[in-house]
Amino acid sequence: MKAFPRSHPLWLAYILHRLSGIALALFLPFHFWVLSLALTRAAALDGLLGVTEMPLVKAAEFGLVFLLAVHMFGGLRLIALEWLPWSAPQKTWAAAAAGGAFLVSTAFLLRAI
Amino acid sequence: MISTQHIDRHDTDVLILGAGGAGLFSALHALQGAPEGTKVTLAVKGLIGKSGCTRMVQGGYNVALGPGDSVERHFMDTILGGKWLPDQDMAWRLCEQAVVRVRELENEIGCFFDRNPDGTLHHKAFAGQTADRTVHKGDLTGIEIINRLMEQVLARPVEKLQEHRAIGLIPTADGAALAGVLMIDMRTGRFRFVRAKTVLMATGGGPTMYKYHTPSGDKSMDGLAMALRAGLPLRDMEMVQFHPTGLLAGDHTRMTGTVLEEGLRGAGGRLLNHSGQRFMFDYDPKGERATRDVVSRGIYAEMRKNNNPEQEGVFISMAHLGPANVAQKFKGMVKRCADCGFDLAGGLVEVVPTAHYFMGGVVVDVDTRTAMEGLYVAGEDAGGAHGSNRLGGNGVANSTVFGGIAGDTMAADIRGMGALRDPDEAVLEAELARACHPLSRPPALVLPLRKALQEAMWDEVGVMRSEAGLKRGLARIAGISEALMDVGVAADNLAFNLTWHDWLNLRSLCEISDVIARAALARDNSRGAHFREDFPSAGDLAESYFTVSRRRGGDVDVVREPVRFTIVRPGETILPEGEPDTLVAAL
Amino acid sequence: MTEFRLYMLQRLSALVMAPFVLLHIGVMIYAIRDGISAAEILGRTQGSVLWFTFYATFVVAVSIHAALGLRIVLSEWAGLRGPTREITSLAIGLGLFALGANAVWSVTAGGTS
Amino acid sequence: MAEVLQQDPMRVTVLRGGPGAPMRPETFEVPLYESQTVLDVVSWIQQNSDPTLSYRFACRVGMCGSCAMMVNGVPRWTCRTHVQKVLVGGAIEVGPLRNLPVIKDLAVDMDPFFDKWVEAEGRHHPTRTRDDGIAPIDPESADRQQATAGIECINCSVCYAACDTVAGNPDYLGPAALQRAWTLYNDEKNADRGSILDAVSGKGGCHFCHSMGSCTIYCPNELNPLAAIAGLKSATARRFFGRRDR
Ligand SMILES: Cc1cc2nc3c(=O)[nH]c(=O)nc-3n(C[C@H](O)[C@H](O)[C@H](O)COP(=O)(O)OP(=O)(O)OC[C@H]3O[C@@H](n4cnc5c(N)ncnc54)[C@H](O)[C@@H]3O)c2cc1C
Ligand code: SF4
Ligand code: F3S
Ligand code: FES
Repeated sequence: MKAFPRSHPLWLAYILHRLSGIALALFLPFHFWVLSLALTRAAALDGLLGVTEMPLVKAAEFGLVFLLAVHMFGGLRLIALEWLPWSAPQKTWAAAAAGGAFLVSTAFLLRAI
Repeated sequence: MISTQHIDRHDTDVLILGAGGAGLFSALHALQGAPEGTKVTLAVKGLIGKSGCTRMVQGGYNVALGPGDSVERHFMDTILGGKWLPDQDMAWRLCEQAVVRVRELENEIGCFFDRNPDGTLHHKAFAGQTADRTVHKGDLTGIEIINRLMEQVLARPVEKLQEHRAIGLIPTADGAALAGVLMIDMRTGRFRFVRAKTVLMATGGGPTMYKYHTPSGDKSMDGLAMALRAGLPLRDMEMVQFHPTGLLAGDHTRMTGTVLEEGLRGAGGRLLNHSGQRFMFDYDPKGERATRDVVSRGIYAEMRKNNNPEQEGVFISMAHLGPANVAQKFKGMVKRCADCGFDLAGGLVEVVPTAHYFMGGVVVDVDTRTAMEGLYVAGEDAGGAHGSNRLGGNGVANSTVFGGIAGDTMAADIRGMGALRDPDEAVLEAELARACHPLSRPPALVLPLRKALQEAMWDEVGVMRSEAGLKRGLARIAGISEALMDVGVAADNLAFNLTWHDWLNLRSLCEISDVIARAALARDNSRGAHFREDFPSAGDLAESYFTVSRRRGGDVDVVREPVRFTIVRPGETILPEGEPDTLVAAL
Repeated sequence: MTEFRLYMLQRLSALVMAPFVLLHIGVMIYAIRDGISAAEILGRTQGSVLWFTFYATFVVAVSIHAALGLRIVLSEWAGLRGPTREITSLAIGLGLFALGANAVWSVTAGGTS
Repeated sequence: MAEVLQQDPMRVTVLRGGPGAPMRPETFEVPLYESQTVLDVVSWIQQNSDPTLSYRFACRVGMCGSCAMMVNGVPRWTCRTHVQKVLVGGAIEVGPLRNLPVIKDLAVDMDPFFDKWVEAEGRHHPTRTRDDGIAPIDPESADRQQATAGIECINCSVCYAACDTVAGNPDYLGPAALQRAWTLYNDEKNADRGSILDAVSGKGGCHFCHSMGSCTIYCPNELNPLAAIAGLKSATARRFFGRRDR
């Protein structure tokens, strides 16, 4: 049987928001752990931070900021949609959120390189 | 073999059959009026709120609340529209109570009917009315009424027996009163007998035995067939209203027969025959804006002239009014046609008269009581309020007004009733056997016989009738009924078995078709929806009679009974002196 | 707590985080320009009450927000219901808070001022 | 009479079964006609090919909302879906409506949908009686416009079938019931609007909606439950911040 087709902008915005939220929640403990190394084992932290120079890790970092940005803009869009008087051009909101996220993350990437 | 041992037995106090306007209103009123603790059960062939025709009401609801209008005027229009055949006390009750019912719908049930810019109710005029009288919610009035009623009923302690089809009224052994109703739980295919102190039958008639018909698929005259078998008198059974413009899209689609709304003609829509000519002015000076029966006969006559099986119907054309304008004004209708592949706004849509409403029904008093104690009938199942013709807008008024009255009456009567009554087990067994009949026959298709009945009724007992045709019709119906008894249905899985129900539908339709043809034979004049080519005149109005059909033994006999002019006599009016004939500006 | 209050808490904690996230990304972009080192991070943050409050508020908000977010995801996608769901999401919240608090403490405690 | 359109019949795969009989696809060949709806196709199978096929319909014209099914995976009113619109390579797939228990084959039990309608306080709470006149109401007022926006819902459950939140959360009231609550909240004839907000703030309330918008995309009536639900969320939030109920 054919699957239920969901590929419309609002649904994609929803799934993007959810996946980015989950990914952030998974990443956050790791992030906290890294920072907690700061006081006790500064060298270890330096080692880890050094790794950030590697392209793969760079890409991962980029991904994380992208996720954070996507999730935040998506979230703000949702809250606006829910609490501010409803306006019809929903899809514009979704697009703007993704666009903004992309902007921030590219900025990050460009500066980092 | 299924025997009465296999019947689930169930008890209630008030049992309601059908969940249209009549059924739902009676449930609410019964709960309001009955003693504390009274159990109310709603048994319906489809889903509550989703089945029946009340939901399909487009035009609206007649109520004398408009500017200058009065109950007297509504009453006079109803009597004149019914060509002096209505039961005048019922018609009066209808018009008078419609006022209360609409206020109840708005204020207690929560309907919102369209408003004028100043906030007051908007009224429009349906054909045949002398005042702006029809309240409506756009052209989806029935949806608003039934949705709101359904919510109220669902939120109350009503026992729901959905997809339960009533198949037999079971009297007590002495035949004096109704004991209960036999039904099929369609979801499981099991039988259930429900005893009740009072039973309202509100299964909504439904002339679906015609080739073209508008009512919902769940309506198949089950109620009237049950009443007939129970020996109750049925009146005005020859009166079948045709709507002039049903969609014609081929006999392979269920869209065929569905209504293209009246407003299209009102707004200036034209009817064109096979050669592209307007023809309605040949039949009536009002042209396309003449009343339903006149337009239906005009179209029928053109179809007969053309007599081309490749192109049966006539066409409705709206394009001259500007396709964009039409698309905007009749948004719902244009979209519906477009979804089905027709361009209503800019092109031609083929139409044909379509059986719409059944004026005939069980003889009842003004409080919905019948000749059988414990049985009440309201809505399209009850006869009398409309006589030979129902005005647009009086149908839903009738079902909601008398549904409410039935609820009140049952609630009052139940106080005087003792224990539940025991059924006549022999009748129970007979009804069971009737329903099980096809299960022991070799399976065959039901559809061809349904089509054959629909053809026969359309050809011989339809828009125009004659003695010879009606007799041919009776013979054809008898042949089909007989053939049906040899059609079997495989019994291996009776759960949600639509084919078994198709068989039962056809059985009910055959039984009532026969009565329609007999009653039509018995009326040797032409009134309202009933037109006899061999007796085209209306006959002496003062000598008006209505037909009463009843099964005695194996046969149906039809008698004529004089109309009692309890309120107004032909040639008279109850409008105050000096009142204008009509308040509606001529178009 | 009613579902509605949890919803409000989730949205409000998100709103609290929004400016933090922007600032955080900004700082990261600034910091990462010439590569990151532990000393650099610590130099900026250690002993600063401001940074402590900044990150502590973030940790509180994100623990609440992510725990409540995952609570819904767990019920919709993993079928968790009743006490199982409540305990799991509470654990997630507390765990995030613990790790986060540890990280904040590591990064901001000690040093001068 | 309408002609059979082409020599080759269409292939129609129907998902069949129910409680006690696992759902399985079964393929039928059905002649293709002009002006033919998916409901006609399903009816053709039952009337001509397999008399035991179960499905539900009533009005045939998009008014009763009882014929909805999954057509090629999409929830639709079958009586208003022209076959030509959904035929892919001469084939279509039909299944029972999603998110509701199957009774048999294509017929689902709609009770959960309506139970939630009731749970959302989806009914009028009177401020007047039948003895009073009709309330004068400005049809253009802002509140009335909001109420009018969702009033033509025919409770067909298409949106309910389209919503993944319903799929994941059995308590979720769903788009149609919530939209009804929003309509009533804006209806100035309706008493005690606060109770509506209470009813939609519970364990399956409007706050579980993720604004995924499939309800609005698939509603055949072009209604916008997404907007209605957002309205409820904002009304509850406003109440939280101490603004009065209207
Ligand atoms: C397309 C259309 C448009 C119309 N427009 C208008 C209009 O604009 N104005 C107007 O006044 N009237 C109109 N009418 C007529 C009006 O709809 C009917 O007169 C009225 O609704 C009948 O109400 P009812 O309650 O008697 O029956 P229905 O509403 O038809 O309800 C019948 C109920 O009985 C149930 N039932 C049937 N058989 C059984 C059984 N064996 N056991 C248990 N339950 C059973 C059905 O499932 C259904 O629930 C229209 C009719 C149609 C078809
Ligand atoms: S909102 Fe639309 S899809 Fe949902 S039940 Fe109502 S009419 Fe159907
Ligand atoms: S699809 Fe479902 S999640 Fe909300 S916006 Fe519609 S109800
Ligand atoms: S049959 Fe009524 S909506 Fe399709």
